[in-house]
Amino acid sequence: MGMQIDADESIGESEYGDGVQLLAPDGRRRDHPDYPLRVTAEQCRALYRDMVLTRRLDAEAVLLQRQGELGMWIPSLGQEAAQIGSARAARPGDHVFPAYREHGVALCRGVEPATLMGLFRGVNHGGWDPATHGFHLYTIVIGSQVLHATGYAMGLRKRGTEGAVLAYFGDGAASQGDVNEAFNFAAVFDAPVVFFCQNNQWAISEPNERQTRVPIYQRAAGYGFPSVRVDGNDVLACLAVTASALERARGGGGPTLVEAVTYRMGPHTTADDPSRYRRPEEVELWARRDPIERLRRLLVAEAYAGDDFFAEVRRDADELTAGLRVAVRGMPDPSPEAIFAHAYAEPHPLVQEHAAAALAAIGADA
Amino acid sequence: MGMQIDADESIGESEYGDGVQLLAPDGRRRDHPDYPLRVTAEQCRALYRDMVLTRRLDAEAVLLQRQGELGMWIPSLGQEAAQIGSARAARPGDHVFPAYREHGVALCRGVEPATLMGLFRGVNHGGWDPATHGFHLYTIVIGSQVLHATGYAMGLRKRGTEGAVLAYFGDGAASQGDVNEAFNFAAVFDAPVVFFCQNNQWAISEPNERQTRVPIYQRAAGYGFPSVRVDGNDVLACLAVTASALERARGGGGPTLVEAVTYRMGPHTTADDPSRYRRPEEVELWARRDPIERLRRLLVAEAYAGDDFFAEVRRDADELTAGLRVAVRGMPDPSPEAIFAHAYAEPHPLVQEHAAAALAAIGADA
Amino acid sequence: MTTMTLVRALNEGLRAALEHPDVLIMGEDVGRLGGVFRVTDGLLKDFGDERVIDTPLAESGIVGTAIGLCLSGYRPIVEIQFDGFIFPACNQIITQLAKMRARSLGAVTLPMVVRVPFGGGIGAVEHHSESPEAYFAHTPGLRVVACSNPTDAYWMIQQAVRSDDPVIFFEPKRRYWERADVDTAAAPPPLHQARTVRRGTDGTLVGYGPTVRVCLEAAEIAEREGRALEVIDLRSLSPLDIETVRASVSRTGRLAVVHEASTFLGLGAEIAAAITERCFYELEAPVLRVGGYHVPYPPARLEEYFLPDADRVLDAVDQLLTY
Amino acid sequence: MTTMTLVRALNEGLRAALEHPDVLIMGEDVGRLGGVFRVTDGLLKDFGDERVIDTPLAESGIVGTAIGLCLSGYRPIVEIQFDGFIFPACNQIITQLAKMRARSLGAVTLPMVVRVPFGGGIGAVEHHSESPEAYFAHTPGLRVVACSNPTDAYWMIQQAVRSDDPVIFFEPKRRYWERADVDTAAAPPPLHQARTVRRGTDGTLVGYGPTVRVCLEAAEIAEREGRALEVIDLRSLSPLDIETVRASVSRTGRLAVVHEASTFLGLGAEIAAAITERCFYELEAPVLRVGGYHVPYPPARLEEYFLPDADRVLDAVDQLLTY
Ligand SMILES: Cc1ncc(C[n+]2csc(CCOP(=O)(O)OP(=O)(O)O)c2C)c(N)n1
Ligand SMILES: Cc1ncc(C[n+]2csc(CCOP(=O)(O)OP(=O)(O)O)c2C)c(N)n1
Ligand SMILES: [Mg+2]
Ligand SMILES: [Mg+2]
Repeated sequence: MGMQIDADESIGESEYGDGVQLLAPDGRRRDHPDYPLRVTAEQCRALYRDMVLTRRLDAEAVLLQRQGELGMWIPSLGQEAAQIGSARAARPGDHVFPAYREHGVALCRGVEPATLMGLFRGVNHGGWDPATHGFHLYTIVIGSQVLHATGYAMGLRKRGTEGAVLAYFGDGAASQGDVNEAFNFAAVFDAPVVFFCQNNQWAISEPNERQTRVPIYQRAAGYGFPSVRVDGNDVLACLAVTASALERARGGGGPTLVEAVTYRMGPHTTADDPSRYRRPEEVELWARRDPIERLRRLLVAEAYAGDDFFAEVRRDADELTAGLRVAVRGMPDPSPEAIFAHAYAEPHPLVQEHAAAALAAIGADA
Repeated sequence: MGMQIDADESIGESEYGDGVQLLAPDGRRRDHPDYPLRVTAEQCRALYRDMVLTRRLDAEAVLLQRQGELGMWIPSLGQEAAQIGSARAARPGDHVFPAYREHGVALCRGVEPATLMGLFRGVNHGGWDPATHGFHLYTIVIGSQVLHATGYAMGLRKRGTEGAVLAYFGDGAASQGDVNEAFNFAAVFDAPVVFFCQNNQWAISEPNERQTRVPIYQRAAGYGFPSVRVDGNDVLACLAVTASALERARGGGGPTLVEAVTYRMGPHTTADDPSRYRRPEEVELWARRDPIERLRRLLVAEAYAGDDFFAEVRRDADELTAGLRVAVRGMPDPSPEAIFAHAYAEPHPLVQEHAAAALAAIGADA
Repeated sequence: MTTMTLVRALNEGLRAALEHPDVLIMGEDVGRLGGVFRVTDGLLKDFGDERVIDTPLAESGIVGTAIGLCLSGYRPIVEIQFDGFIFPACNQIITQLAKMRARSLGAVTLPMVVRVPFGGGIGAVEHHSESPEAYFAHTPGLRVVACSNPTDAYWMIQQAVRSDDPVIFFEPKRRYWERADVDTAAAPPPLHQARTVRRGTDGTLVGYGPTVRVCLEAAEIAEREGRALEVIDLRSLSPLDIETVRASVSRTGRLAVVHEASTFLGLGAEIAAAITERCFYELEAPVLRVGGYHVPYPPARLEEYFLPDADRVLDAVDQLLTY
Repeated sequence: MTTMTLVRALNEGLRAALEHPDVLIMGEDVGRLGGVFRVTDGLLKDFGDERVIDTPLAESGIVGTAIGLCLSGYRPIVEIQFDGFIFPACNQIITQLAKMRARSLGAVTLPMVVRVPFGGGIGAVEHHSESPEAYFAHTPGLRVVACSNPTDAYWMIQQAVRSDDPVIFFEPKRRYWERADVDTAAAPPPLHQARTVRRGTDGTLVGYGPTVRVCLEAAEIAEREGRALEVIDLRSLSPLDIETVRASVSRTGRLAVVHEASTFLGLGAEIAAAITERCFYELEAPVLRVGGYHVPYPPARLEEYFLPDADRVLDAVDQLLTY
């Protein structure tokens, strides 16, 4: 057991088959016939900034968790390119369905970092309005959201609404019946949905080979739609591939499966101890494939950005995390009424009875 | 909507892609490089006999249902080649998991026809011992048995037992999460199981294109194991392809998916009215592709069998159906104790209490 | 006033619901076939295949995509072909459909109806005679109702579709072919209100779906024996209209609850507990439960011994009167 | 006598069960990681990967293949990682695992154990604090048990593995780290027998799993107020050892049932109904239920208000005593 580790730093044909790469690990641009991406310096800087902010947000959350401000955190460390590249391919009118690790995507969809942390602090189960952000709530039951995404896409198509859906899930999730049913519904109903699988090599302690015998992207052909594997630590490739798939969906071309090969650099959650199941060398190897560093090299090599820019991003990140810290610490506990407030849209006598009894008892205690 | 109908009688490349065919509709043998089947005259006669018995059993059951002797029947008409060919490929030590239409398979596994009818008569939910016959009970919840088959195969491998598993399901079932999870488990654990999909074109009223966008056999590649499409009205092809897949499984080669393209000539069940959803021309076309007639042509053309043989088979079938009629009519209603007898292996006080109350009340009434 | 079967009443109710452009019908064989019970007969023809959708054979997929359709603004009515086939959809119903509104602090509304033909008595094979209502009634976030007659069927399905909460809608399949005059003009009672279908003073029988008729039959026989039984059709299983039951029991002092599901943790248990809390001093006897035994539903030839019938109800009444 | 946590006791119990060569352990992260709660820690190392199996992430697949493994002669112990993730397996559990023996007229035996850490109180995110026991207790064909302490955990898991019926085995996750002396030599009581864990005369408290301790805390406080409460640990939810409860209530005349699941159709409803039937004249007050409210489990910062605690139990006791 244990995944095969390539001594080579690059994510190349050898390990990832046909993984699309537009940015080599050394920061040089590469061409791909199917994905002729033209990006400006400004776009590259924006992507860099998003990735750095995501990483800093994540690191800050880990700290907040250690300090007891969050009950738990699910680190996105290492997956910034997959998340930012794909998320920036989506338009505001598109609708995005995350799993629970997509903090970079949340940032891109305009969810306030502190709001995002509400559910990890335990003050709610998800505090943003999905409609406002075109960003659904985090879904913890593995795979369930992939069907919701497909249904949403069916709805878009039914109304003739411009727009597509982007659905995130993991390598482990690909084993769930729901995800495979979603593939099939999407194919049969030609739903404008892009299935974005972040294959971060691990489902808690289980490596890829416990989930699947062949690369996950190959699943799509059996349902009758195209798929592509992409270097998930290459933000440009993730952007280009996702943009193309979303475009195809919007144009009536139906679903696409994208498998972004990346790596979960941290523990599964702050409660996890990966030393029990994976070797440090594997993590070190992937550390050398860092997605942010790769883009930084491009920015420097192409002179897309200078020290000023990097300093500014650092300042922005400092600001974000400082604000976040204050906001999270200041986040009040919800009042007990919240237990009962949102279970039903319309009055429910038993809930009213329970609420009255509970609130009276709490009031009596206080 | 509605399936594409080929004007041609043959099931050829045009409609079935790479469907393996070893017996042309006109009864002539065809070669296939991957399936060099050698069959004796005797074997061909035996297959013919099985198919005729299956058809007659089925027809008799339809009659018995009309007469009120059975509550319902699920006709196998038209699927005899797919069932007999595949079932005769299995050895006694193999284990077979049917759905609910596999009456020909049941026959091959030695289940008494009358016993098979118990569940349709409503005297039990399945009256044979799966272990004795290497033939599991019929499973009505679509797709569920495919996971059982996979687990059974995992067990065989674990013990190092010689043998393989043959799992039946339909084109509709291929849409269920359970079936796709089974594909994946089988691949990951290299389970010696052959997934045999009888694609009879319909899932009650829904045609193939409501279930899948591409041929079902293509599903397997995405899970990492081979698959093959076979002319499901060609008993020799079904035999050869299934035998080869079972052999592969027994030899440690893991799972195979076989898609047998056939046709449900009758209604979904005796309660169904197919005129609401499919055209008679479609049924007529498939009537001309009759699997039994095809084998009869071979037997005659090759002089594998003469009138005596056909008369004997008729007699055997008459005998079988006559015996069946008597046996089914004579099948007593179970006693009310049976309601309680088998729910638990070990004593359960509430069930005992319920049984005592119920049986006392029934006794008081009687 | 039109005489129609329960199937036809549902069909007319669905037809009325479909006048709202966001309402969809989804399920296996609901389109071309019109459903195995013909509840959706003709709807594909009249509303088109963007509104009435034959789906792949996958219950989790149906409910899961229907949730997505809710999120994109639709009001799907999902058909589960038979009671026994709702279980593949349990995860989507229990962890998603029931909880998403609370999860979103009320931002998300899932106005879905899940139609389920339920109960035994039609001589069917395994899995076609189940009574899974308690699973869903026990699940916070869902509403659960069961109709028992054509008039309620006609109105309740429309009310369920109008609800902004998810509703699991149970249809008494062995009553599908019963006829009644349906007044499509008269205003219906609220969806979650029970109905007293027969007045009586000596005891109360509570049923829902298929067992309302069983209770009525028992009450008729009892009348001949000089006992006046009150019969209540619960109609709503979650929330329960416990007040209607309480008011009755406070007059009659005796209560039996009749359903086909196992009595162990069935609706009868809840009603017994809730009524005993409310009518402790008014009860002349403990609340009794008449229902399914704690074994899997038996084969068709035994179902007459399994299903609660008037005899068993009257036995319970006798017992109630011994106290 | 060894002092161990509940997790360790389960681990030791599983280890003992694995001595039988047909016993397998299956689930997500049960192997290399030893389970997210470390219940299966070290078992992969000691019994090998043919016996302790890390499966793909698919609960229906896990239970479904485990059924097949039963059919081929094994006795699998399946781990569901958290209570909220059992629902994808509902179809396999309810329509297959629970019914296959009856379907086969007893020819097929499915000796499977499904382990489920359950309940709240650990400050977790959504779906990690559920109490789904009533769904399974309502399902004929299953046995359902819940352990509350290390000694029971050690023995009950072994008894469950030895049962030829499928057993859903609930583990009180917020008690996982509680320690006790476990006597691995003393013979345990039968699996389906309740245990009176504290004697009293003024009323009876019934709990199971995590709420046994809550009941004990309440009883201790009550004692200081001069009230002697009896506390019963149900241990088995299906079948229920109703006789032990009845015997207690016939002495105390008062009963409250405490669990975390919604009281609506929860175990408390069944016990209230069953006890009222049996102790109608002995009850001084109606059976009261203290449990979860009929809303989805709240976020962690609110769970203290949701979970039944000693205060709420004592409020119920006060109420019982006003009758
Ligand atoms: C249905 C279900 N089963 C189990 C879990 C517990 N669980 C949470 S995350 C996880 C692994 C998921 O792996 P993957 O899909 O690869 O996503 P990743 O965490 O790597 O981002 C598991 C088993 C769950 N949340 N839902
Ligand atoms: C889970 C489940 N959902 C729905 C049904 C109702 N049903 C019975 S057979 C059937 C169609 C099955 O089609 P297919 O798998 O192609 O098999 P076929 O009947 O054609 O042999 C359906 C929907 C069922 N038995 N189980
Ligand atoms: Mg992963
Ligand atoms: Mg079919």
